Amino acid sequence: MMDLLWLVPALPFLGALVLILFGTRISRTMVAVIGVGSVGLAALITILVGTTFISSSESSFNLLLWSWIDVAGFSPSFALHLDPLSLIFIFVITFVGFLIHVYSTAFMAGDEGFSRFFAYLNLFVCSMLFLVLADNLLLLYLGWEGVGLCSFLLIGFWYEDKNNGDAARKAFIVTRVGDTAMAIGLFMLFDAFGTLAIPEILAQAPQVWTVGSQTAVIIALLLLGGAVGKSAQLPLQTWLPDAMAGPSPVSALIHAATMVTAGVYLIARMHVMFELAPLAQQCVAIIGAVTLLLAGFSALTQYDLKRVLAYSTISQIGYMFLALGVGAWSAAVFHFMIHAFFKALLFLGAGAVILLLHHEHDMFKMGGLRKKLPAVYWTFLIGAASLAAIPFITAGFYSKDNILWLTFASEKGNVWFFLAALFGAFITSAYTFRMVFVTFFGEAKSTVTHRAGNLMTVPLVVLAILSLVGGFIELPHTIGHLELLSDLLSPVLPSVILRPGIASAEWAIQSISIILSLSGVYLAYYFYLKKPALPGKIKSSFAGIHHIWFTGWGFDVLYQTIFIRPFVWLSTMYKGDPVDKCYTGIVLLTDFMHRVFAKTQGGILRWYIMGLVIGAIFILTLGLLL
Amino acid sequence: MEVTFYIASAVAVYATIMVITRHNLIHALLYLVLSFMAVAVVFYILGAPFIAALEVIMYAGAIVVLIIFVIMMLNLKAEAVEQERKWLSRGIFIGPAVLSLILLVELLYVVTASGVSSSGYPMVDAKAVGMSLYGPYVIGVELSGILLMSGIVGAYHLGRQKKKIVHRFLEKAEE
Amino acid sequence: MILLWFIIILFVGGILAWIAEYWNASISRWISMLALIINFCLASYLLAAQNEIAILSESSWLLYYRIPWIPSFGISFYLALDGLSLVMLILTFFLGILAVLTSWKELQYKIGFFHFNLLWVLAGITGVFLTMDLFLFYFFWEVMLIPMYLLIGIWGHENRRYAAFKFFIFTQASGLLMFVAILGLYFVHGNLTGEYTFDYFKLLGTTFSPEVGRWLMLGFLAAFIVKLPVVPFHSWLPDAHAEAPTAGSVILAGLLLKTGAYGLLRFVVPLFPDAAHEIAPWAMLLGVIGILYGALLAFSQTDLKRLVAYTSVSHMGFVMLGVFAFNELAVQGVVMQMITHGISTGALFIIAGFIYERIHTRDIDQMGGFWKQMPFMGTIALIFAMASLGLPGLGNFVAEFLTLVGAWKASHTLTIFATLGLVAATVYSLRFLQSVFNGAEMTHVTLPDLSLREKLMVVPMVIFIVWLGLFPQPVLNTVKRSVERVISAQTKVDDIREDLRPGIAQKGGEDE
Amino acid sequence: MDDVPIESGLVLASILFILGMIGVLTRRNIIFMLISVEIMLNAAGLAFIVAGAKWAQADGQVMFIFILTMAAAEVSVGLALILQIYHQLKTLDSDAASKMNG
Repeated sequence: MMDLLWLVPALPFLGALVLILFGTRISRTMVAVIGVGSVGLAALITILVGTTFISSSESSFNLLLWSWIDVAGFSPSFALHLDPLSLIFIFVITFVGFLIHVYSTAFMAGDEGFSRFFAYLNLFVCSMLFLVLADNLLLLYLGWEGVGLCSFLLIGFWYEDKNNGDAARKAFIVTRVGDTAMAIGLFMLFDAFGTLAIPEILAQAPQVWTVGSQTAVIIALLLLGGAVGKSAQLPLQTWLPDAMAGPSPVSALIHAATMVTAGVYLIARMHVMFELAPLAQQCVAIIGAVTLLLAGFSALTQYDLKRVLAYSTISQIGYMFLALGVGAWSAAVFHFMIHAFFKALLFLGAGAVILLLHHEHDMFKMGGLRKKLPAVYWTFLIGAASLAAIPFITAGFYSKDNILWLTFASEKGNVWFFLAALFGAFITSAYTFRMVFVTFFGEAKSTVTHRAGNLMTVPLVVLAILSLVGGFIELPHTIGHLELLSDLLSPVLPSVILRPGIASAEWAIQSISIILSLSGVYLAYYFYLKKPALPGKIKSSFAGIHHIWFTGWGFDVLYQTIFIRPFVWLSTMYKGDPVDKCYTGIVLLTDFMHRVFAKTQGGILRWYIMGLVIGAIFILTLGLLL
Repeated sequence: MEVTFYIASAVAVYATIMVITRHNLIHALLYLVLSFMAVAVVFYILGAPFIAALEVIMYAGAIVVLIIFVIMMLNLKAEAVEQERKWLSRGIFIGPAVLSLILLVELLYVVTASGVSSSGYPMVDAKAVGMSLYGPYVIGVELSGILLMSGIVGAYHLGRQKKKIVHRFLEKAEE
Repeated sequence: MILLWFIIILFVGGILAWIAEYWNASISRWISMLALIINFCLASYLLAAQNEIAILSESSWLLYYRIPWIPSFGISFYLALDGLSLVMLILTFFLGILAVLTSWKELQYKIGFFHFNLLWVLAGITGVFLTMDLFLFYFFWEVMLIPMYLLIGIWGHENRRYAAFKFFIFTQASGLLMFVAILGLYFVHGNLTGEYTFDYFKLLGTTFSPEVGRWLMLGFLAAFIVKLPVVPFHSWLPDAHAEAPTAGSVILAGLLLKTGAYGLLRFVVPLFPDAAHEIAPWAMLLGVIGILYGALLAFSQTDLKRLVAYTSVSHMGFVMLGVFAFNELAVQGVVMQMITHGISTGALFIIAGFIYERIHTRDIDQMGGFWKQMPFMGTIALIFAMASLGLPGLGNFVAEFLTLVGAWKASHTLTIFATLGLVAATVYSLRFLQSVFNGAEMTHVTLPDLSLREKLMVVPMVIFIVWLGLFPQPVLNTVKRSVERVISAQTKVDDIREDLRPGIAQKGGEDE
Repeated sequence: MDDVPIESGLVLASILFILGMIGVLTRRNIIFMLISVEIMLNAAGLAFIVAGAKWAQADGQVMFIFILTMAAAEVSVGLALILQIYHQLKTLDSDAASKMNG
């Protein structure tokens, strides 16, 4: 049964291949069946393989497909590696991916690039599966770049609009910067270990390096560079808000549920490296903490429904990074999973709203949709509640609470991280419910002609259920104390070490966070339902701060100034190829000399004789002088 | 004898100056004959009577006659003299004069400073010349023969009136 | 004997194609096509049967053919085939077939003479890849040059005369330097051993004083780095590529540049291990400068073919970096780079040719939104743009990654800068892709998508590039022994050095 | 045969040569240039004769004969050229015949 693992990435790949080759010749129904079916089958096989794997006692399972490269000891192969960590990831990828595919058949129904869309989406799923199933870092890198490509293609899916193209290009290039850092990290890892196989590296690393060894820190930081690029963390977060130019299912699948969490996966996967490099791990935590706050503030000021969600995604991944940074590995994975559910749900809901309102993105032009789109409203509300971590009933509460607690309690955590996370939670619930209230409550500002069909509603409902119950697999000590996920992950990821004598404070931390998230909701209620005029006033009196927040803290302008402009300037200046000018100079010199000497061949006989005479004088003078 | 030499020299120099300053070709040629004659005298004084005779026959005779023939063929008229006067402006002398002066001074210096002096030149007669011509210099004689022949052929070839062809060629070249 | 046939078929095919034009132009197309297909099949047969052949001859050389040519000067007609040559031959004939196909409709005049030149260029290239006699090598080096000059000069675009002269002067000047170095080597070896010969294998072990070795190596290097090309000797390339007809560009980028890389591997490093070792840091630096400079300039070009030409400059920087890193990983990477770059850049030039055939301009500013009408071509362009930016799964990634991993061992700083080249490659590749195929439609003419003939050209290239990306091992195995030979020449030097001053050598190995 | 110093003969040759050169340089009329060239050749011959007289050898005179031969050939070809030029260009101006410039 486990040998079927290769089918999991192979099926979507086949789907993509068939769609690319024959997509334009077969009917839309066939396209949908192939596109959705391949991922659905992959999800089914994942469940089969997963149950077999969990019931078996092995801690990991390897499947060698073929040997890729074998040169002078450098021998990465196409090999899949299944362990609990990758199992969770492939489950989320195939399952959420399947739901999003189903949703897409309705969402993209009228689009002329229907088959192209599913081809790209299948290719993405395949790459993402390779990323998480890779046995060695080179194969991981293949998946890593593959998802980058698909992200590029899907952001720029509606290619006729130049803005989409620019957003896609930005996404690709910015993540590529991180990838390059990661590539250098791979060179160093290979140099150090002579292999890129992940299990071997993880096994050997503690023997080769002591904790805090300089090489380890550099490598960890380089890997972090890759993670930061892919997961849209500071300082490479700028591409994600723009990436919302893609269709909504794409945002849901790639830019919320799966690809952007690849960085989390990478760090969790290479956790041994980070444990050996405390400095790098601290960097992970700091980046996470700062990012979650900056992105949260930006989310508070956005008008575009999807941009709010984009900033929210950046912020939530910030939480995951923070968890990784404090050594709460499984908490990060837990939050990844729950986040995949509720954020996909929110994006799909937002997509539904946007589609039904004829591609209207500005949420201040919506309003009052509660009555008109009840199914979307309820599911969206559940997702929002989960994002805002409404206590006890939502999954988001359990996952985020876990991180908050461990940020405070972990050996590597401290109060500052905790405060940042706490304040972030407050902002999160504020901007989440700002979005909900503005979009679904108040007066109706637009007309809705039809409702979402079943193909759209069913995935929403399934995801909504998961957003509610998904959290019950991991309950805190104070409530129930269930650790299914951590137990599952325990062979791969070490459990967090708490500071001594702190366990009793858990309930206090929890209550603070509950209060803060609820007050965030109230804040949104107060500003946007009770006193709708107030936000405008505040906005005008703090226009400067608003502008900074709205533009994502000016990172775009900064990068524009220090990277893009100089590059373009340099490139334009060099367009004519200055080196070539040197050769042209030689040619011009030759030409000039030619002209000068040609003058002497004037055809005037007397000048020739004059030359003769001058020559004679010259020679005689020489003879006389010497 | 010395006096004869200097007189002849003076005549040669004067005649040559007149040659290069005349506007009328025929006048110049007459002076040229004079110059050659004077040089012939010098040759004689220097003990080369055979060469003196050759000088008179070849230079003063054949070559000058040849030039006169050509002048007659060209049928130059009075305006040619006018034009010659125009061409020969004073300014045109300055550059060459300076150059020539420098060269002359250098040559004179070389000649006088070499310290060669002698008196009384023995006669080297035609027989001696003939002996060495057909002795060691026989190759030179042969080559001279070839040169003269090629001169004849060249002159004949160039002198032909093949106006049309050359004209077309020139036209083509001017495109 | 089969080696001789490779060359004879091309030479004779060329002459026949020229003559055939007298009756019918399309016959000459078919003749050249046939000649190349025969060669391709022969080479493929050798590739498939290499193991049996290798066992028979019991060396890393698969086949050789030798007859004396001018014995009094020690010149012989000496051809030999090893894995590296074999792989390059396959690439040569493959791209040759594509070049014939791409000029099927593009060319309107002097078709027979065109095919004559095309086949003779290919014959020259084949000879360069096969010959083991330095005099003969120079002969083929020149055979390559003149037909190429004619290809650019007669069938090129507007500014073809300028480009053709520039190409000719650059390559000829550098080629003459190489010839001087060959003669120098000949006399040094002759003085030393009393045997005056141009035989590569006999010259291999020649020892020089460092001074002489350096100068001779620079002579060889001059020819190869101009051909490669390395910044600052690249300036002929954008002009030649941009002005040449599509077939010419394909051959230039795909094969002619590779002769430079081949020369570095076959001659510079094995013949002058000491001098090469000395110059290695500078050579690698030039490679890195080439990578970044080419990428920078590629970004700003508005002429589609010039853009692709500058990407070649950038990619060939990896070759320079890898060759002088002196380890198996890097050199294997270089060999892969030679093949994959040949295919990917060839494909990009072919696409540029397709576009030119349709809209009669190479100006990127006049393109846009072509995906709508030509999705098939768009997909192909996407694949090759991704190949040129080094996307894993396609051949170029394997090449670049191996090169960089190898180069890392030689120099950390330079490798980091070279890796930055990957970002720059992303920037220009996406610009190319987006400004041509994405955006609003700019032309209002109907653009037919690829015809069957055109598909026949690009589809095999796609298959090759993907195959090389996922299953590069057969190729790597084929060239393994050739690469090891290159490396062993270098490690011998290292060993000697280590014996001489162990302390210093070890220290030198550790830093950077 | 008194003592005419050898220098005097050479000085005369130099002066004649320079005068001929001045003629070539200043005149534009081709015939005058040709005449001037003759003067120069003659001067050179004179120098040979003087030298031959000094050493009482026939070689100087032999050389003069060669020069004479050359002069004759030169004049004949030169005059033929002059005729052609005059027919083509209707002038004897040497500057007018400068079609051959680079």
